[in-house]
Amino acid sequence: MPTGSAPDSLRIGFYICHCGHNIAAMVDCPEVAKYAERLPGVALSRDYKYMCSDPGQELIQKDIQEFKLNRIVVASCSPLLHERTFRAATEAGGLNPFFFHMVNIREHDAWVHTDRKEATEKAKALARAAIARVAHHRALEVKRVPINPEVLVVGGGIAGIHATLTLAHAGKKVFLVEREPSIGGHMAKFDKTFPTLDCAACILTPKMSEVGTHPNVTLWSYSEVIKVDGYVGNYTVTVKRKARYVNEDLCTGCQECIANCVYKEPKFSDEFNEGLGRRKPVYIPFPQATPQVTLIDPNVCLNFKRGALTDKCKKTCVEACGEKKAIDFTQREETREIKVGAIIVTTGFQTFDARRVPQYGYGLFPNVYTALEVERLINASGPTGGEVILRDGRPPKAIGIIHCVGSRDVRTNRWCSRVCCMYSLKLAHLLKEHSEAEVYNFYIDMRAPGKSYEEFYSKLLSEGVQFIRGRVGEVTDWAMTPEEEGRLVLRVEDTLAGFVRRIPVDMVVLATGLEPQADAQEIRRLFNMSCGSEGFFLERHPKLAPVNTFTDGIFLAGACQGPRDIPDTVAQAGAAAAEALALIDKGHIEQEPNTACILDAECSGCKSCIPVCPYTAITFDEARQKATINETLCKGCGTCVASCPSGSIVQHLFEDEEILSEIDGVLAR
Amino acid sequence: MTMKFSYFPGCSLKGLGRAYEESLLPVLKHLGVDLEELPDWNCCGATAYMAEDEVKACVLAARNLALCEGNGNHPLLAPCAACYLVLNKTKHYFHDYPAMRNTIQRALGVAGLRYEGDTPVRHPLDVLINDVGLEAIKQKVRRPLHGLKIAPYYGCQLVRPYATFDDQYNPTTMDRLLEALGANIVRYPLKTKCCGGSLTGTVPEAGIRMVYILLNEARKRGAHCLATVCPLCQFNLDAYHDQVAARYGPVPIPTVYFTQLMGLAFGLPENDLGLGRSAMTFKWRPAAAPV
Amino acid sequence: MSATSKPKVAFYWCASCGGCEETVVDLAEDILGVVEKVELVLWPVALDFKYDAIEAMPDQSITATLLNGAIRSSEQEEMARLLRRKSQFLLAYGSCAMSGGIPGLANQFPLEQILTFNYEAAPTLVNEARTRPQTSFSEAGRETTLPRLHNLVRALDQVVEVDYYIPGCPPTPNITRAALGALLEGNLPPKGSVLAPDIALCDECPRKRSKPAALSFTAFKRPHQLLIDPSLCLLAQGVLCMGPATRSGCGAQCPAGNMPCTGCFGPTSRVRDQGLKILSSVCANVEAKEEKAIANTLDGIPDPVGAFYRYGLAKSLLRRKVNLGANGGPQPRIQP
Amino acid sequence: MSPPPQSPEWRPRIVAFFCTWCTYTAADLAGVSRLKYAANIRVIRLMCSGRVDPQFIFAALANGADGVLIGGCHPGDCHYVEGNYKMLRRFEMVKRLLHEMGVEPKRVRLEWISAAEGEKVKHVVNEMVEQVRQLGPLTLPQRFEAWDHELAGLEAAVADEPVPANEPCPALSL
Repeated sequence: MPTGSAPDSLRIGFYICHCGHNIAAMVDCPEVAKYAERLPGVALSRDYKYMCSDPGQELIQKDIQEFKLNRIVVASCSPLLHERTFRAATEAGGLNPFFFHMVNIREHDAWVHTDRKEATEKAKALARAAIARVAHHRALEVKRVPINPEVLVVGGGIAGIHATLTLAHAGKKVFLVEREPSIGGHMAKFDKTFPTLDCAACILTPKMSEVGTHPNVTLWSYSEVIKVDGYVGNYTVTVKRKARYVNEDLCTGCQECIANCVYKEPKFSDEFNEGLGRRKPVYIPFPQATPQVTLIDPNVCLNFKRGALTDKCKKTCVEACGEKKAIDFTQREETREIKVGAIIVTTGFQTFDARRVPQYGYGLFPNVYTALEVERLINASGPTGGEVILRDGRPPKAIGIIHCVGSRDVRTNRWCSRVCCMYSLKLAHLLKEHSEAEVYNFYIDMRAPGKSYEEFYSKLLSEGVQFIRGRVGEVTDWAMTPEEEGRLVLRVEDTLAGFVRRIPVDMVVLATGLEPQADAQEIRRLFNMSCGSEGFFLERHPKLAPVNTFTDGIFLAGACQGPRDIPDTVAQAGAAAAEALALIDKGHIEQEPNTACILDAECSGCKSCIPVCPYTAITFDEARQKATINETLCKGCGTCVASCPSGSIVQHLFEDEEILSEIDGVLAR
Repeated sequence: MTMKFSYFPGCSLKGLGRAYEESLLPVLKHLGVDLEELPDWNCCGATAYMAEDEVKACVLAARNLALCEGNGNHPLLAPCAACYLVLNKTKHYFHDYPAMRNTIQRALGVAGLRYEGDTPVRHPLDVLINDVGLEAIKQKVRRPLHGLKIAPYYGCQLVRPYATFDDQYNPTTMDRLLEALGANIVRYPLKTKCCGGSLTGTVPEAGIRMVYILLNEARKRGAHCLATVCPLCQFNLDAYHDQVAARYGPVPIPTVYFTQLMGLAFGLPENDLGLGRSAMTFKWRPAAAPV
Repeated sequence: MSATSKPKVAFYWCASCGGCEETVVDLAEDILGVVEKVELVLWPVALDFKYDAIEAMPDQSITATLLNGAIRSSEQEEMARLLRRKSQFLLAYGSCAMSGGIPGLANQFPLEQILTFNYEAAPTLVNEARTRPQTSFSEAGRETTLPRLHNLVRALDQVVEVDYYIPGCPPTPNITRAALGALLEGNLPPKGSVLAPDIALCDECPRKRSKPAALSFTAFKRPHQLLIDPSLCLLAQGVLCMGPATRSGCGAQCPAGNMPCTGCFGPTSRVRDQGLKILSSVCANVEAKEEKAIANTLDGIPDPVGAFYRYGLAKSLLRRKVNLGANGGPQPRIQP
Repeated sequence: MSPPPQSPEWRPRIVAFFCTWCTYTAADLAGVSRLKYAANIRVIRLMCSGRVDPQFIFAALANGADGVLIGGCHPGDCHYVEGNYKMLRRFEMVKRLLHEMGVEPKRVRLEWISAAEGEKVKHVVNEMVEQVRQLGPLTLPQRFEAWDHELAGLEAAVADEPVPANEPCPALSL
């Protein structure tokens, strides 16, 4: 049964907020206040500049005392923003916090309408509805549920690594799940990082090793989350651990198996080197890989011809492994279930597929590269040992870097990928350092808004890198002069010089943008998150809750939420870890008391509600022949309430009478 | 499936581009595509009209669209790339700009016509790839074009600004179609470059240079001919060989309509394909005997 | 105890089938006890009383009037108003008085259509002159009038204030007995109450335990379309049973008799619109997820108004087919 | 006197039930993005579209709404797993019932609008307002009143000359 009941004499306090000009510019606040004053039950009606300010909140508290108010209605912004604020003010005034209701006249009114008269009428209608509704409100109690203190981090790029370590250092048990065989993500592939030019491996490797060895961290690489059940504080997560055919506990990382593989030479396309290098069927993705455990690719390993185990191979790797017995061809994919209180999603990004811009000839001309390929090309441990040479072995005499490939373009992705200007500058610098070539940057706008970024740009200007402002029209092998023969020609309108230029080069680098992972939608569903229109995960609030999602206990960090560079990613990962800490260190969560409850005497036991509950929170008590709701399992959707044929279930905060009076309220003239 | 279209020839296919119509009609008929020439059609509104007064040009185009809707409302087939563009543009303007819509309706109203804005405007290349399908086309090939190297040339208007059925920068529908006929396609980076258009008449130095660049690049890449979808392109690339030769030296490479190549591959009577109309005659013939 | 000191009780019928009158007889010998305790001042179906006599009675002099039937004509309306004035308690007796009942289903049609059918178009009819009842007739200086039909069928409380409701089509003897008992003993709940348990029918249904906990619907069938299992919950057999949305108190006679509940006891006090509540419950539990498949399943309920509003159309949220005009004809443009 | 139906001054009134997770948030986003849409809509926030009791829809219409819009998460995206499907199934029958009851089913609309689709809120609201404007006013409260005009005459007649309650009424309890 709902606790408490409406007092006999209603004394409603109504407040309308100007929100500076945000509301007042489109809604006549004093007029709404005057109108509300005459509505039944209203004892006091005020308009005020900023209700969410301290004086605004104090005003509510003072009025409750002075005017013996017993219900509060505030018309201001979205309840998703400030409902808690005003509930707290109501409580501070000595009332139950749920004797409060909020009216959204900013996001749903002032900001979206253009006619002041209409917007004011709408504000009146919404106020009338809230005043009618709040009369039915009851005193409710916030429920406390204990929290599981362990945390899951999904994705082992720099964001996931940093969040994991922050939590582990704070003494929390962390599960880190990574889909690839090693953690490290994109950052592990970079040669240097802008603008400081420190070596990516040098700063990342220690962090990776620490993840691998930290007693508080359980690292599951080559694994994927496949199911998430439960709710904030109490998630049950199912993880699929793919078969790597090497026992992680037994492998010491000696790599003897690789040396002794029946394939003497690496033959197969190497994922880590963007296909520019070669690896064997048994391999370790890169020298600093964490965990330091090899794996076997069953698609190419002789022992797995056509996907099934055969006796075709001499199994020299098993021989080389010897007593360690780490190689296990019978290993199967397995699923594990873990229980955590919070989840941090750091699933990262993918680079734009340059084939989608056919005029730049990626995939058609061998000497058109993506930026990530060039990262590997100039890396000392990359496929060419850091030598900048074309696919045919020639050193390039001129290199063109095209910015904004798959960014800021209505035909592909509209957004700015934020990192391309800076990494293009970095690559320009490194390419000059690693070769004799002339380097051109073709940019639309140079965006360098980070710490020391503009300075880096100035430095590059003085290094003799050529900058041409203009979006390249095409990369073509159509030669018009003997000098152009056999080379790639970039046709571009030089918008500073004001004419179209043809610039022949030997190597083209496409600064491909960042976009959501291909399976971002599936991940989104898995964790019950939302995506923005561009497909990146949506934060709860862009400014006030940038690492929270709309699902409590699920946090975001890194480029899965939008393009960002390493410093921002690390900062955000720290923030997400701190949010998770704040959540779990409290020990319990306070649940919005919007759960459903069955009116026991009135329930006929018709069982209609049982199948509509998605959380099996409703069970049937055979002895008493009544349905009962397990309040801790109920999430408060109210579907059973709408479905109860005899009206014998009520949802706190959303009772039928509350909603019906709101309907009456918005429509009354 | 019956495929029925209202056929909008436009001025070109009845004049300079007659060979296009002469090859298009038998080829489509052979593939079971039913055409009915739009009765009482008028100028599409292209070229000078569009540059002088967009509104009047659109009204001209809209009359054709309205006639099409009134005549069974079959999709309108516009083989000339210029017609195709102007008719599509009018349709876009009609939907996007209320003022234009009102003007068009008012003007049509005077003539007792009305345009609803829903007739699809299609190009034969689109119909062949997406409605007829490459498989059906392959089955009709009797004299495969083995050994013929073609530079596919789309021109500017077919895919720009409206990339209706192919990529704006790298269209491939004609490439795939010609490959289905057994021909070899040379990679031709100039496939959407300007043919010189009206410049050949107004600023010959510029126009002829463009024609030369297109012909020369095709020849350099080993093509035996250029294949085109547009009567103006065909005319420019075919008619100025003398002037090209005078300025840059001879580039003897013929330009044919893709429909002529289809007719040859299908084994349709050669005399019906308008092959004799061009200045630079296309002499290559498939090895297989005529049917 | 003199006759005059006994409480005066009236029975009256309006637009009803007469079934409610029968229930008085169904009380069997108990009726004698009732008759002994009260003075019957009006019961047209059994005894002869005159309108004038009632009109002459002082206001509120009848202790209780049990009125059955919906209000469809001017005469019924007049009697309802008169009896309201003369009675201390006015009780809506049976589904028709409570919520319009079966006659309320006429609210789907314009009055003219109903008259045309009944007097001209019904296939069983011989009426070549297309004669219709005249509401007034004058001959030799005398005028005879007949009641005028209203455009809407109304529940009693849509015409006059009602003190209590006794549900059922018809009310069962035990319900009637309990109501009369409460009335005579003065042991009455708050005004406006329905004198039946405020819990749905499943509570007393003999099939209740046979209903599976997780039931979803793949098809709906009407009773004639299957052989009904006499022990299994009807909903579990795909038969639309209104039991979960209907007040109990009847002893679940229909389910016990192998037929689904059709909802005559009306909704519980917590529900405004019985039909919409069963709709909400049953449809939410349809198994299909695709619009087309959902539509196919719902095709098994071909007459939603008849199914959901069998007895309650007049008191439903929309009351009647809303695009019929106030005068029963097609809806004229209403100026807001 | 209100302006006549379908005159430009007539403003349809639309009651909307938005789920808090997707559509309500999308409407907030539309606000933050300063998108402009018709002011005819009054949003009532619920936790889930599955909470929409068909009684709410009918009550809104009976109280004077010209249309009802329900917004939920896209199929598969419901914060409560499948609440939106529950609503979808009810909605199909609600439309049928409305049709039978003489209300154009186009007056009610169910839309899936995710938290990111502020633009869709604008588009759907504007489109729905236009659609309802085409249908004209529903005005059920006025219709109810008009129907009950036929009771006015008798009410007055019967209320004439009340007979005074001069005789005491016997006690109810015997």
